[in-house]
This record gives sequence, C-alpha cells and structure tokens, in this order.
Amino acid sequence: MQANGAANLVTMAFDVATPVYEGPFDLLLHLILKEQVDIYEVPLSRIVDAYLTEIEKLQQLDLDVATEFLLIASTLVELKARRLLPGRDDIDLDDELALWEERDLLLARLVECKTFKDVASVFSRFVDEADRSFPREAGSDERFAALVPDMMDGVTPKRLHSAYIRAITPKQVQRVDLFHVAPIRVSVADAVEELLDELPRVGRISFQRLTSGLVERLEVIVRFLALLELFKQGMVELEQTERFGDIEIVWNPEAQHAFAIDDYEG
Amino acid sequence: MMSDLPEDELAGNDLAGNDLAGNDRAAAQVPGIPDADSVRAIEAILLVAVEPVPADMLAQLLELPASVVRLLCSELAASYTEAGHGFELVKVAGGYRYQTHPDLSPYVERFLLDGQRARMSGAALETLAIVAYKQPISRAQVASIRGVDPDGVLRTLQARGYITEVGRDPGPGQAVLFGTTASFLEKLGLDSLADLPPLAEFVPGADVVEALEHGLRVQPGHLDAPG
Amino acid sequence: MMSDLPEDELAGNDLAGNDLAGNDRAAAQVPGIPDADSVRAIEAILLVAVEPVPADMLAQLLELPASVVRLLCSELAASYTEAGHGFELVKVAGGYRYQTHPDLSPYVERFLLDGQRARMSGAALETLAIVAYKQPISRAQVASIRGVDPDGVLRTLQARGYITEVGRDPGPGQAVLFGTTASFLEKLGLDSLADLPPLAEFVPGADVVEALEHGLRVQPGHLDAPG
Repeated sequence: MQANGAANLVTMAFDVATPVYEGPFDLLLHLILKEQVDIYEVPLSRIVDAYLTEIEKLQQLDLDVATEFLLIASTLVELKARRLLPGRDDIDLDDELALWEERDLLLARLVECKTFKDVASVFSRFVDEADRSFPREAGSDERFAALVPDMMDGVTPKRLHSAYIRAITPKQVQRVDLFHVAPIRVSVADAVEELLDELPRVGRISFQRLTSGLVERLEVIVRFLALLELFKQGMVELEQTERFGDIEIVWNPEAQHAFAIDDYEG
Repeated sequence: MMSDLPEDELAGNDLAGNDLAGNDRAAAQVPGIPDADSVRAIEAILLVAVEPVPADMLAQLLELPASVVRLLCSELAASYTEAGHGFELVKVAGGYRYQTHPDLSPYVERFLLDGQRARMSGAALETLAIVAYKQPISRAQVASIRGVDPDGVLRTLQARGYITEVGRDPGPGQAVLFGTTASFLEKLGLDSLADLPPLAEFVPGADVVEALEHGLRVQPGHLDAPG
Repeated sequence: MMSDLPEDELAGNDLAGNDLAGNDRAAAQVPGIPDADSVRAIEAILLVAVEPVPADMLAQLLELPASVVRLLCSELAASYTEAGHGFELVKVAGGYRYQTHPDLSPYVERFLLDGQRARMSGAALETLAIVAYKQPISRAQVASIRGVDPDGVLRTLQARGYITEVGRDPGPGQAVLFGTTASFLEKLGLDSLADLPPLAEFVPGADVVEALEHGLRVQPGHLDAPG
C-alpha cells in the first residue's frame, strides 16, 4: 500500500485544504490541476479529517460546502477503495468497465462543476459592477398622485413575507443558506478511536457486521477510511476472498499501542 | 461670497448662463468652487432620493458648505432648463428634487394611466412588512431593523390608509406606535393578521429570526433545528 | 446595457453629431425624424418610472416606431455620457431606466445608508448560474450538478426574487421547475438572457479536462510502483 509514499503529499493536502472553503471541487481541482496530484495518491482520510477539524473550529463555515465535499470525497474513496483492496489481479472485465464508467461520470461532474464555478465568478463580477449603480425608483411626484395605481397592487402575502425576511436579514451576511444544512458529526479520528476500542475485543469481524448499525453512507465511508489507516499502521489485516466481496478484519495483537493517535488529534 | 445667497436663489438666477452639463464642464470651474464631481454627486443623490433632499444633507454628504451646495444646485437647475431637458430640478418642501417638466404632463399621465404597473419600491415593501409582522412598532424600531430612516415611507403608507397609529409607547418620549389597517388586510385578501405567511416557513424557528434581527451570529445549536 | 442595441442603429447615424442636450436642440431636427419633444417625453417618462420601461411601451406612448425610440434612447444615453452627468440611461432587463453613474457609488451609498447590498454567497451564485443557463430546471437537476441539496439556496434566491417557479415537470412527481426573473437581470445589469456569455466559453479547455482526466486516470500497476 502507499502508506509511506503518500507522506509528502499529506503536507500538500493540508496546505491547500485550509484556505479552500469554496467547495470540494475547488479542493479537488486544486489538487488535480494545480498540484498535479493523482487522486489515488491523495490520502483522502487526511483531507476528510482536515475538513472535519476545520468544521469543528469554524462555526461560520458553510456546511453546505462541507457536505458537498464529503459526498464527493466518499465517491472518490469508493473508487480508491477498489484500487486499494486485494484481488486486483483477477479483475473482471465488467468490473473494470464499471470502474471506468464511474470515473468518466466523476470526470464529467468535475468538468460541469468547473464550468459553473467559472460562470459564477463572472456573475459575481456582473453583480459587483451592477451594484455600483442605483436605479431611480422614486416614482412620480404629488402632481400625479391621483393617477398612480394603488401602491398595494401586486403586493401578495408571499411578497410581503419575502420582504420581511429581506428586511431582517443582516446585509453583510454571506451565507443565509447555512441554516438548512444538517450538521456533520462524523470524523475519521473518532472512528479510529472507536475501532481501537472495539477491534481488540472482537479480534475478527467482517466489515459488513462492523458497519451494520450505521445508517449514513458517509458514516460507513468514514469507518472504512479509519480501517484503511489502521491497516497502513499494521494494526489490522484485511482479507477479501473475492473482489467487492465482504472484507474480513483481523486485529493484529502484536501491534498494540504502536499507533500514533496524536496524528488524529482533531 | 456665496454664503449670503438667498434661499430662493432658483428664481432669477444670474448664473444661468453656465452650462455645467455641457462638454466644457471642466472649464466651468471657478476658483474656490469645488470640482465637477460635486455636481455629479448631487445629480446621483437626487436621482435616487424619494423625498426632497435638503441642502444641509447634501452639504454633509459632499463635505461642502451648504451655501456652496445651494449655488451648485441652482446652477444645475439652470443648466437643465437651458438644455431643455424633460426633467427639471426644483426646490420644494425644503429640499431639492427632480420632477418632470410641466409641459410633458400629458405623456406622464398617459404613462401612469396605462403603461405603468404598480410596483411598490423594495424599501416601502420592507417597511410595510416590518410593520405587519412586528406591530405595534415605533418609527425608531422600524429604523433600527431597516437601518434607514423610514419616515417618508411611513407617511406614504399612512396617507394611503394601509398603516395607522395604534397607540403610544408607554416609555419616555411616548413614541407613536404603528399597525396595519383593515384596508391593508382587505387589499391582501386576508381575514386577519394570523393569515400572514408564518415566518417559520422559511426559517428554522423564532430563535433564529430573533438572532437575525439582532444581527447576532447564529449559535451552533440552531443548526440542529429542522430546515 | 446599451451594447445590445442593433449595430445598424448606431452605425452611420446621422444624428450622432448633434447634441440633443445642447442649446441647439430645435436645429437638430431632421425631416422624418420626430421632434425633440419625443426625447423630452422619454426623459419625463423614465424619470417617473419605477422599473425599466420597454421600448415598445415608449413607442406606444409616443406614437413612434419602436426602432426610432431605441435610436433616440441610445442617442440620449450617449449624450448623458458625453456631458458627464452623475446619472446614466441604461437598457436593463428589457427596458430603459435611469441609474446613478457607477463612480459615484460612495456618495449614493452614504446617502442611502442601507445602500450596501447584501453579498451573495458562492453557493448562491453557482446555483443561480446553473438555473440561468439550464432553465427551466428542477431542484433535483440542480442537486445533481452541485452534488448537494440546493433547497436552502433555492429558497433564498426565490425569497430575494432572483428565481421563480416557471412551471411543473410533466413527468411523474410534477417537480417544480425554476427560472430566472427580471430582478435577476437587473441584479446582473443585463438586458436579457441573450446577454449571458455563451456557456461554451466556460467549458474548461482541453488542457484542464486533460489534467482532470489524468488526475482520475486508472493506472494499472500504479499501486505496485514504489511510492
């Protein structure tokens, strides 16, 4: 596995992860375009953790963006996981094609997302430019008062409501949409800790059983990432008899206490 | 030199010959007179103003003596007249404003009669919405939410009979409290104020609205509220 | 803005040299061209309008062909620019309106107090971009592009009046379809959706796609290589 090879990339990932709050694709585009990084070499667990850490630190972070990031990250992790798991030698042609399809889909999404991100920045320029001019809305003076249609014409309860929301919204608030996004409560660090507590007791368990109590796809992904980290550290052995089959996790008692938990400090 | 100009300088103004709006604006500058940007700023401010703007307010915004502002305004008014524009700059109710030239009234009337759909300005609508949702409410409270003096808008709404004085603040100052009227409800096709769209439809809860009103950062705990 | 005016109205324009705002307006009349009062009427109508006035409406009120109205408006706009006024005449959201000159925004903002506009978040702008180019579009379609539930953002954009429900998906579920509004065009200072830059201009170039593609490349044997 690429545990050591990824070491130099970790710094890079952390470096770009911190200032990037505009969106997950920004990060990925950054990593892929600017840093020339093969995503298969990017330690996604580290990026996920870095993001989660930032989320915990900055309450005003756009959770919308964070959620989006994690969704994409999980897709990437799924792709990556297939590469990391044993059984590569006997790849089924259909599976290989499916992998390519998935990759193409992701590529298409990245391209489309980049397209609209660029459009958005142009929109932003348009808005900034237009915002410098103020339209005349004073209407006519009292000489024509009798001719002016009733000012309430066209005012609906809904418009009134919208106007109230507008009026009470602080003008400089950047992200009004923050309130509609569910909080994210999973972290790889937490998952690692859980596994370190759980695995020595059970000794051996299938991944399916290990994650059977989890409802969120994201939680499963995070659990899986944690497992990969433990594998890298030699804490567990992973066995998979067939590609995409269930994974058996075997705790390595020899490796007790070798794990540097500090790495995961949130 | 200019400080002694009479208030009603718009009449019989002997500076009418200067064309500040012409191509030679730079040349129109007189030593001691602020540059043409002040005139342009006056034009911009008066364009967006809903109520006549007093010379004092312009003076404050432009950081010029009021006497200079009055002079500039009278020159500007004269230049419009001379150029034969369809609008004019007049001094009414203690302030300056743009209005249409009297001889174009037939066009304006026709436009207002069949052309123009009514559209309440965004500011007026927001003020009305605040009164509707927060009544009884004082002028000062409206101002503190909108961040701007709502005096003109409140007067207009009151004149139209959509809001009215519903009481007095018991505190010092006895501020007038406003509320909406029956004709307001009728116009919206509502039975009662309870029929206004509930605020919860768009925001998680009263606590968040409250927080927004106070301009506070929403606490993390609020994120748990269902969207 | 004015840039969208048909080329032939601006090119070879006999009236271009005449200063409609100048003293010799009467002399500017050319046989077959309506008299200067039309220009003055346009000024008066636009002064009292509270939203952009389409050329067709001006044409109807002035009893002139719309093409003549467009010509007069573009000349009028040019004359204001030339004279260096603090206001300008622009074509936005399908109509003409007066607005303040951009370089005077500091004065206007100070005057309006609440002149500082609320900034839109990146998420809002991206969602707006998607709706603008893909309208009519459903919530689910926006979600599939942005990779996240756009509900909150869409509601915010709707409350601000930049997007609106324009229909229902005929398919099962009858999903609401969204489109942009005239306020959206005004917010961006555009005359029509046709003024949006072609989406093709934004599709990443071959090099970017190549780099993205490379980043995602499945390289057999890659993992066996020393890290």
